[in-house]
Amino acid sequence: MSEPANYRLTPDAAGFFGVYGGVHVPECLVGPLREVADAYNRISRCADFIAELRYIRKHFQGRPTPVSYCRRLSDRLDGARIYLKREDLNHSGAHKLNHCMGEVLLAKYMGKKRVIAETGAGQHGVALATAAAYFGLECEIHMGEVDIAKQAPNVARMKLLGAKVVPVSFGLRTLKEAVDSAFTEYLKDPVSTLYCIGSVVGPHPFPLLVRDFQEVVGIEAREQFLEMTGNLPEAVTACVGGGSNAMGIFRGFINDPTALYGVEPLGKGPKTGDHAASMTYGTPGIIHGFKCYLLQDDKGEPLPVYSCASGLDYPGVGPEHCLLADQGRASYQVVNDDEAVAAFELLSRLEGIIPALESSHAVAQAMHAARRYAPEDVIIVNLSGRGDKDMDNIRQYKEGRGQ
Amino acid sequence: MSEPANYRLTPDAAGFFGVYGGVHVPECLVGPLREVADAYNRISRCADFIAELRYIRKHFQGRPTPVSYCRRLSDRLDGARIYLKREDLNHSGAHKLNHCMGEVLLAKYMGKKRVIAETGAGQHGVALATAAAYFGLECEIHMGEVDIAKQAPNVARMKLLGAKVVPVSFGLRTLKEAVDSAFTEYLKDPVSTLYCIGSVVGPHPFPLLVRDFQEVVGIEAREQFLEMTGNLPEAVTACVGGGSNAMGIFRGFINDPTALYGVEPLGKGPKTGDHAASMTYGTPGIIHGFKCYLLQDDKGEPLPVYSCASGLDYPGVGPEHCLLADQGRASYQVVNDDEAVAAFELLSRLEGIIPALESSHAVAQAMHAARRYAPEDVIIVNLSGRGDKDMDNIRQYKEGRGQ
Amino acid sequence: MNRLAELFSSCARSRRAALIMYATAGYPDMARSEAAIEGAIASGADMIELGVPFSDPMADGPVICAAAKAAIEQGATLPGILAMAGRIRQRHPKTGLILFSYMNMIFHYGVDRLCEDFARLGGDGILAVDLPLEEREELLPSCRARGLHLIPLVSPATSLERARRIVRDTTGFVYYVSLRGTTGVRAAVAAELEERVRQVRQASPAPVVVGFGISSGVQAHRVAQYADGVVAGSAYVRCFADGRGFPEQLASANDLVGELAENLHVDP
Amino acid sequence: MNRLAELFSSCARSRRAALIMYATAGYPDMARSEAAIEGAIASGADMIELGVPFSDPMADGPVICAAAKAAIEQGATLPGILAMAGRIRQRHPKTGLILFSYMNMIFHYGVDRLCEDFARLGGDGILAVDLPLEEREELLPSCRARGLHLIPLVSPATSLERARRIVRDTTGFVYYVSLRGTTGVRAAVAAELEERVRQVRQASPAPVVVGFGISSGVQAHRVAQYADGVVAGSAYVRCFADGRGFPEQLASANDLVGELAENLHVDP
Ligand SMILES: Cc1ncc(COP(=O)(O)O)c(C=O)c1O
Ligand SMILES: Cc1ncc(COP(=O)(O)O)c(C=O)c1O
Repeated sequence: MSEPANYRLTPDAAGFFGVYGGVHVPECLVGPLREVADAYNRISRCADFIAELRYIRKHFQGRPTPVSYCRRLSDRLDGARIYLKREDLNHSGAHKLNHCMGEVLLAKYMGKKRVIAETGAGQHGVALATAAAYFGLECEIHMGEVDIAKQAPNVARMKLLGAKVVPVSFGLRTLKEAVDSAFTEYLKDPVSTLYCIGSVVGPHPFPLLVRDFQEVVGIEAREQFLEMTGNLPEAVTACVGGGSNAMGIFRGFINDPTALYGVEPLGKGPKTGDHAASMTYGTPGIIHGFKCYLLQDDKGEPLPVYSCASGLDYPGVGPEHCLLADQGRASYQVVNDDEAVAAFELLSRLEGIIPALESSHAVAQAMHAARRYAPEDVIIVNLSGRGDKDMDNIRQYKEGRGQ
Repeated sequence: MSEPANYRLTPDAAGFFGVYGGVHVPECLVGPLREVADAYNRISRCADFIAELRYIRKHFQGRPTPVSYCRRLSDRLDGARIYLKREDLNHSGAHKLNHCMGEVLLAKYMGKKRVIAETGAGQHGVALATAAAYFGLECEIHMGEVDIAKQAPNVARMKLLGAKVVPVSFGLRTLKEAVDSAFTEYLKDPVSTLYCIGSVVGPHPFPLLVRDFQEVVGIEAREQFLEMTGNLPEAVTACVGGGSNAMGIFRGFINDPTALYGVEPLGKGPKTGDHAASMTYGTPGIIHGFKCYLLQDDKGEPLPVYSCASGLDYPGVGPEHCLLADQGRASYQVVNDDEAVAAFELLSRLEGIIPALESSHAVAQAMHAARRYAPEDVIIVNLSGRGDKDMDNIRQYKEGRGQ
Repeated sequence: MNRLAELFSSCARSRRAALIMYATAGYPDMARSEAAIEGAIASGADMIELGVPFSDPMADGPVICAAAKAAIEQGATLPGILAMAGRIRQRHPKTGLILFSYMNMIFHYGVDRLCEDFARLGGDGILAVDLPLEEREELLPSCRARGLHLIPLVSPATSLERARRIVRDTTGFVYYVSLRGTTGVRAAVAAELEERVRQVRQASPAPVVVGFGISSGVQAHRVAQYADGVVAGSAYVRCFADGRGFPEQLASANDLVGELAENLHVDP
Repeated sequence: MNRLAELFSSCARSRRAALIMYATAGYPDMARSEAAIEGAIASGADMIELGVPFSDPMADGPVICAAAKAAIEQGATLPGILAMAGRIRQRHPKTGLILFSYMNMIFHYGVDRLCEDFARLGGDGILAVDLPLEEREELLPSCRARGLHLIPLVSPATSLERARRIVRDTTGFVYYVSLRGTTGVRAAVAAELEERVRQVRQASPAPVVVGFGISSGVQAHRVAQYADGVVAGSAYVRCFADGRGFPEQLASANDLVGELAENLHVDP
């Protein structure tokens, strides 16, 4: 472990969190990204932007989302008590809208007419379409044809919200090609379009910008928990796909004596292709324009990934997480499908809160970690989203197990 | 129009709102209902109960839900501006949880072990199961076999939340028989069970109790709107199935110079069986233990009802609405399927808010009524729930129209 | 003495309980329903409760729900049922005739008009299942004005104190019944029943009849020991609910009435 | 004089642009890929860009994405590609050999190790598509230490001011290309292209080559008027993407190279 870092200063001006992050992109993307970074630096500090974002969070998104004490769950555990930061109650049902509203507001201030993004399972697409509808900007979502077929409800939702869904028909016709397709379209007209990424990933300034827009989660949680109890929690835990919800809550507690846990999906197990635990099984690599821990084979090819929670199956991870791990400030653990599904069911039954399968990973880790704490200690889980979208997954999962 | 009523004094001790309401039940139900009424009068005034309900609303349900200004929608309209009271952001996605949490908290204070109810489309069942899970009470939901087959996602949700779903296999195997089945089960053990109704309907004290638990919606909306604008709205509008969300918001403004609009579903049109507009086309009658405007045939048989919004298809209506209509304090209007679906789509596209089809009726009425107001006037719509649950309905609806 | 008082005192003189049959009027259809009631009277019924079918019968179990639904589909209406009551009265001057209905049907027909019509046609009383003590004023004045009895209900869940208030001014008779969820055949008659009925009977100025899922002579006989009358409903209606022809159904319905009638004597 | 300088000045002496062919190395498979490159050299290619297949090629269009995917499936690896480069060098001492790769492949192999191996095997330079100016220090020192050129990219979106900074210290050559979304065949060569290339050329100490979806002799000829070299990629790779047998594919690929080579003379 190195010297205590100055978290205020990450990333550096070139977008590096330690050795991670950066701008590993083709030359033609450098200019547009620089424009975004400059605009963000300028606009995000201006009073009008801040005031409008605060207004939106309060009056449109319904923030602050509450912090809930899980009495019945905690009574079952022999150790720390569990609290939840309720991003499931954020408008559109997950934390994703926090950064989408920020991104599209930025687009508006930059004078853009259109936002564009790719989506895999459709969560990011729906959140971005929601934000674009609010502001009246055009929205174009690129999505692999295979994913479109699998995620019909989210496709319908995006269209209902006025987004144009562009089917991507080459290659594997999934997320990977959707990224290419969206970038291509973006580059055709970066002057009137803003590319809006879905997590704390991609080239600089996206990991910074998304983190800053998600930081509200941690700031609120800290203040609310202090108001409720007069204390700080002993630990905070969040699932990590790209890492946006985790960074959001981590930042609120980064300078506190609070342990930070990131939870990665172990899927079916530690075998290659069965999980998406980039921090745990990955090695440094470069993907989609930034350096991070990457699940890659011995040739440097990104590996196939899997999790029952489609929002977690990404072979890379946000660069800031890589730095926090190297510095020992946060620790990253794994939870497999079975454990996540069990936590999904337990939280539903004991607390009347149906969590997203993504978030269920964090719940499972908290239940496990609780044993290492005293009964007066508290773990706050970032409940990043609601689980209505996962009812079918769970059914299929159980059928697959013959349950 | 008669003399101004004293709304504080409704209902009277016997549960009458004017001539509506009352306790038209078989003798064996009188005792249990009396117990509930007495307990409610006593417990709802005690400080612990009030404090616990307030805590739950804030920390579990995420209240207050925001009031949102619909800028883009209002810009389209030639008249009043539209604001929404965002019950779609209430935990579990609709206003229903407001009274379910109150009812189950009451059950807890009464020392009950179990709550029981019927459900049609499943919305009330899910909300009650959520509340029961939170408190750790047993929950039994009776549901017709036909409805169970149609509403698989809600059935799965109830079970996930730990509720026992009892299939009702006699008669038409729909809501009607589920009511019978649930009452029968309730009467087997009224000492350890509380029957929890789903709207401001049924025998006294249910219309009172549900209204009181929903009143928070109106109280919040009034206070929030005053804080936002310094004024009162010119009108408030809400859809009316049984009438709980409408009574909830109406009560907040009942003594103000604010117009109150209740919106009933006209379905496919004014032909018998094609709608569920009880206030508009009904005549006084008695159903499910209370007197109200009732859609009935020339023999006094309740008529079949229909709406694209399954939460609105009830042949009766809460007794307090009947009184408000007779007194001219509220006025009741109709919106048909097409108008509701158009409002559903418009609000989604212009504001990034997907409303429940039920709530879409209120949105449609507000858009229409706006023309009769000046541009500085405001109509607040009670957006009673979110529309994720309706994506399939809409698809089928459009397929049915060949769109 | 009015017809019901006559009927109960005549039974008392013969040291037996009165037999009251509940029939869903208009089931299986109007004509057969009337034929069935004829059969029941011929087989020994002292009084008929004409159940007015209602599509939201919150007080009834599956058997009567289904019968009501079928009767409505076959065209049963309150005016039709009243006319039938008139014909029965003409043929049977002594048989008790009670209209058993949900309030909405009465309310919709018109409370005054119903009492006037039913009294004119020879009815004896009205039993409104969903009209508890507190709401009684909706119907009682009209009944009184036309000389009809308003039959009150007492349930096993009713406290004794409340039961006393319910039965205080009763004319005709008191119906002790667990209606809700228990119109339907029960295997055994509850043990505490006897004690509760005795208490109610003590408080009541009028006879007390008991209906509690009675389906056999043995059950009827037990109840007859402490009640002034025995009501059977679901067991009777059920006779018409299977796939057999009407003659077979009618025969077994009459057999049931006969079996009950034979077992109503009070043991010495 | 190094090989690339030699190559460009020899072309300049013949008053023609250099012909640079981009080939996805290992496509359709390693053996046929090597055969194809032989054919390209025989047909007139002055320089080969050996594209290292990568499964997340964010800078490439559908044709090269698909070729990369196929090559990986057929077992293409960076060590294998380096070995192939070595064999080509032994057969063709004068042909320019550039490794065209995404940074992750280089990074994963080891930056130093790659430069050492590629230089030892006779490579001339490395082109890392996703290594913009700002990140250049990750690769430049190792290249310099092994005598390899690090080929910088300039895109149509690059401002002139930035282009000047990019090309300032260039050795080898500058690659003017719209990579992202535009490796792929274009119908026409953009009109403003010429002007922009002239400006970059003026600022650059090294030759400037242009790749912009070139697929015909006519296009190549136009570009040859103002650039030091012409790159063709997608049009070439596409020759191997259809269902024909390899001999037919190779023949049309060689034809393409020949057609391009014949059209690179600078008009007087
Ligand atoms: C509810 C929810 N939680 C978590 C994630 C993972 O994203 P991240 O790690 O960026 O928070 C997703 C992604 O779709 C999500 O939908
Ligand atoms: C979202 C929503 N709004 C409105 C209603 C209608 O009920 P009420 O009229 O009692 O508010 C329902 C009923 O299920 C509902 O789900």
